Amino acid sequence: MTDKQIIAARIALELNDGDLVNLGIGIPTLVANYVPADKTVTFQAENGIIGLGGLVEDETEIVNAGGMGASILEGGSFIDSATSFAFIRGGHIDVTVLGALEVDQEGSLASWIIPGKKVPGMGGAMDLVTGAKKVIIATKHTNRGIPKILKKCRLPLTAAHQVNLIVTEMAVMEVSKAGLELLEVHPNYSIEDVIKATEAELIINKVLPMKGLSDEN
Amino acid sequence: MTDKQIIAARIALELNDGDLVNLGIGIPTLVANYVPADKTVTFQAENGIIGLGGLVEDETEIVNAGGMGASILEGGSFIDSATSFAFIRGGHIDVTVLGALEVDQEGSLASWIIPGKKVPGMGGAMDLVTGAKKVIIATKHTNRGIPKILKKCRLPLTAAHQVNLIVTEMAVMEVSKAGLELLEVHPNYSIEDVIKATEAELIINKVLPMKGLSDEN
Amino acid sequence: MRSFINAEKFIALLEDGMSIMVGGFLTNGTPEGLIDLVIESNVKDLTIICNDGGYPDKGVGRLVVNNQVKKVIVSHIGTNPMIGTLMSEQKLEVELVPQGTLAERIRAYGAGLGGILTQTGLDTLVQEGKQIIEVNGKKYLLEEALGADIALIGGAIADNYGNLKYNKTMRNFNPLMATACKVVVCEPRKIVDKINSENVITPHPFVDYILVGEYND
Amino acid sequence: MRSFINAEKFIALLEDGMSIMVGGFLTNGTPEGLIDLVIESNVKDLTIICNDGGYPDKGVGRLVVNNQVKKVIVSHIGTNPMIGTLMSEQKLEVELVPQGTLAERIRAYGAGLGGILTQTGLDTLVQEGKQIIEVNGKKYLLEEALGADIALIGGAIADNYGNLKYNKTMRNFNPLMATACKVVVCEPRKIVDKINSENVITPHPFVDYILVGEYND
Repeated sequence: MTDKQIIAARIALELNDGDLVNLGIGIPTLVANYVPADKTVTFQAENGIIGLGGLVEDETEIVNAGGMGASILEGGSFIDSATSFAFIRGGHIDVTVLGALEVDQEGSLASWIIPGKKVPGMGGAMDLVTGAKKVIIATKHTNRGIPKILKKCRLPLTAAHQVNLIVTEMAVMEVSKAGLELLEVHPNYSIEDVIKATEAELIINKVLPMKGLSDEN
Repeated sequence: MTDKQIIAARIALELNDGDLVNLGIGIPTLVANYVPADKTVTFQAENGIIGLGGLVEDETEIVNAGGMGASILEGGSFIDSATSFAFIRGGHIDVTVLGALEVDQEGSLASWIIPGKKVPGMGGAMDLVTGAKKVIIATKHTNRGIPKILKKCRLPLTAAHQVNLIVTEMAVMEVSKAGLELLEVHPNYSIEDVIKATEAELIINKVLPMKGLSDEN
Repeated sequence: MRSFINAEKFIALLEDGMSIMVGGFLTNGTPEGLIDLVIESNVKDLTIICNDGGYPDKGVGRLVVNNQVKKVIVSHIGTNPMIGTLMSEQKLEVELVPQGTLAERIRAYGAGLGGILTQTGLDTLVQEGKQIIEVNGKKYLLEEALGADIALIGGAIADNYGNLKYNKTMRNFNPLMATACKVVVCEPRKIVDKINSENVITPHPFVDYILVGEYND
Repeated sequence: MRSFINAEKFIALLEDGMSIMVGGFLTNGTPEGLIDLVIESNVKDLTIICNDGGYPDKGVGRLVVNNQVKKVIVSHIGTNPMIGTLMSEQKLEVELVPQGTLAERIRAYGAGLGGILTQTGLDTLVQEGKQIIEVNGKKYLLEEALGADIALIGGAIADNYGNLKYNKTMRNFNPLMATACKVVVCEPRKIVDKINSENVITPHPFVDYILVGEYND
């Protein structure tokens, strides 16, 4: 499994039968490939789909939130942007999975701007992080060795104190009131490796081997 | 013509081709009978109809805002209450016609409560008076001799300073910044009769005979 | 995700002291079968949120007559004299809300908003106890979002996925309430195989339970 | 009330310095024929309100490239590098708005609200210069209603009455913008005889003009 597949497969285990889920662009999109067959998960695309299906080349009438040709599943519906964000902001999305530039031990996320360098804009990310019931960050553990999991985000925030779980190719970490707890570590790495690659202080109690690695795809 | 017919026929002259109009219960409802054939006016019912048609006995699936069986015209649509009041509050209704308990020379209206006596509630009246582009009050000039057109409303208000025109069986009066101007008087009455039946101070410049009386129905 | 339930399971959802939103406008679109079951359950001290007070023998009015209601939040009570009587005897609390404000407050809750700014109700009794907020020199009332424990949805055509559309004017408050409650139960008028994805009004993730059995017509 | 117009009449509606809302999400549902005509008109100093900045050769991005735009109000500019460049050269003003907030601000204007209270953007750059309002102990940003001079609506199926529904994901911001502008112009994908009253998304009174001619497919 590639690093991206490891992250996506692990996050898929967090989805429950019946959940309504919004996946961000990039690694988060891959999570859809790992939903177990015995669970029915409905995907939402913030441009206005309940029941997003897979990508469809050359499709121009149905697109996903990345503007790519997509499909809608049986039982799905098309909605306007206000209704779409009513789902997102009204707490009707059970899980959102998003990428990060930085994420910190307080559960704050930075993902939409590098001042003076790159300003793509926040799109729907601020709404998703603020409104979804559970926010999971899917990210490489470091940016070429530079920690992305920090004590406190240095880039402008997407939202403060909203992240619940961080999943990287190295580890699974949960944000609680006490701080950031290291829950699982990938067998390729030691706990020490993770600590070294992480700027945030990690609470270490019982650490398990990372789940979901057997479900190759 | 009865008093009610006089009022309704006169108000119908205020409607323009293409207008979206909401009529309240009572005398206002009669206005629909007097729309000239050369004008297309669309009626809205706040329970969720654009393109309200006439009453239909024993109809239970389509009702008007008074709960009575009604119909929808070709090209009409059914909408939810939020969209219905987006029309009303967002300035998309050209004219609303409503009844009054009291109305005053400042354009304030009282129509929803007589404290200690009768509290039907405001329904959609506060929204209509506040949101419609033009607010016309259809009312008998007095309540059995007791003036309803006052210097200042004594009952709790439906809205302050929103009424544009008052039409009674005796007269047509316009609310302007200067005050309440007497525009037209029904031929059965003198200007003196109107002044006597009105508590409000009337501005009297050029007073015309009431229009619309020839269009019997 | 929706599941189909029977009368017994619905009654098991009910508790004393609950807040219940009930769809319908002067009972058009009110789920009378669910009202029957609330009466059968005989739960007490309910807070009922509905467009209006219904009639003594129809809609939410029946719950008032059956002495199950502590408080009503409605825009109009004129069709149910019992409510006025109980209110003046101080046996029933009545919160009267302008209809458009009621619709927006419910929608706001479902959309995750804390409240909305409206001019409806300014300088009237409705203003009492509320924050007045100035935006660009104009004054607005801050009206708070309104949610409830359970929504009873009527007037709907459901499909096998739990999507809803609504029959004619029965739409009214139903789709708004379906977004604003912890538990959403629909008594459909009929169940079809599939609603076209472009015509769904309430997408299935908003709906928890669909009542099946003798109550559908 | 809607009327059918041609390219020439549309161009006559345009003026330098106008604010223009343009529907579509990454150009899916954007009326490219109307954009062509805005380019043809060569009006300048426009304020463009759209979900995103489109692409250099598609959607509102073309207006930026053609140097007609003074300011954009969008949630995302990542797909149009030209916007970032002009922004850093201070030749283009860019207001980045969270997507859900953008949708609600536009809807609020159309519904006559002064603004809405949201937690999206709290403790981020989005908060700067905005009122923070406390409701029941929780903090919210006050986001003001957003309207414009003219709305360009795409992705629609129109009927002969001027009612609109939308094709698949092309709905997105289109129905919201159709409520929030002084003048609303639609470039439909096709025109049908009549849309079923229960399936209309934008009732005809919201629509002023429908473009006919070579631009429909």
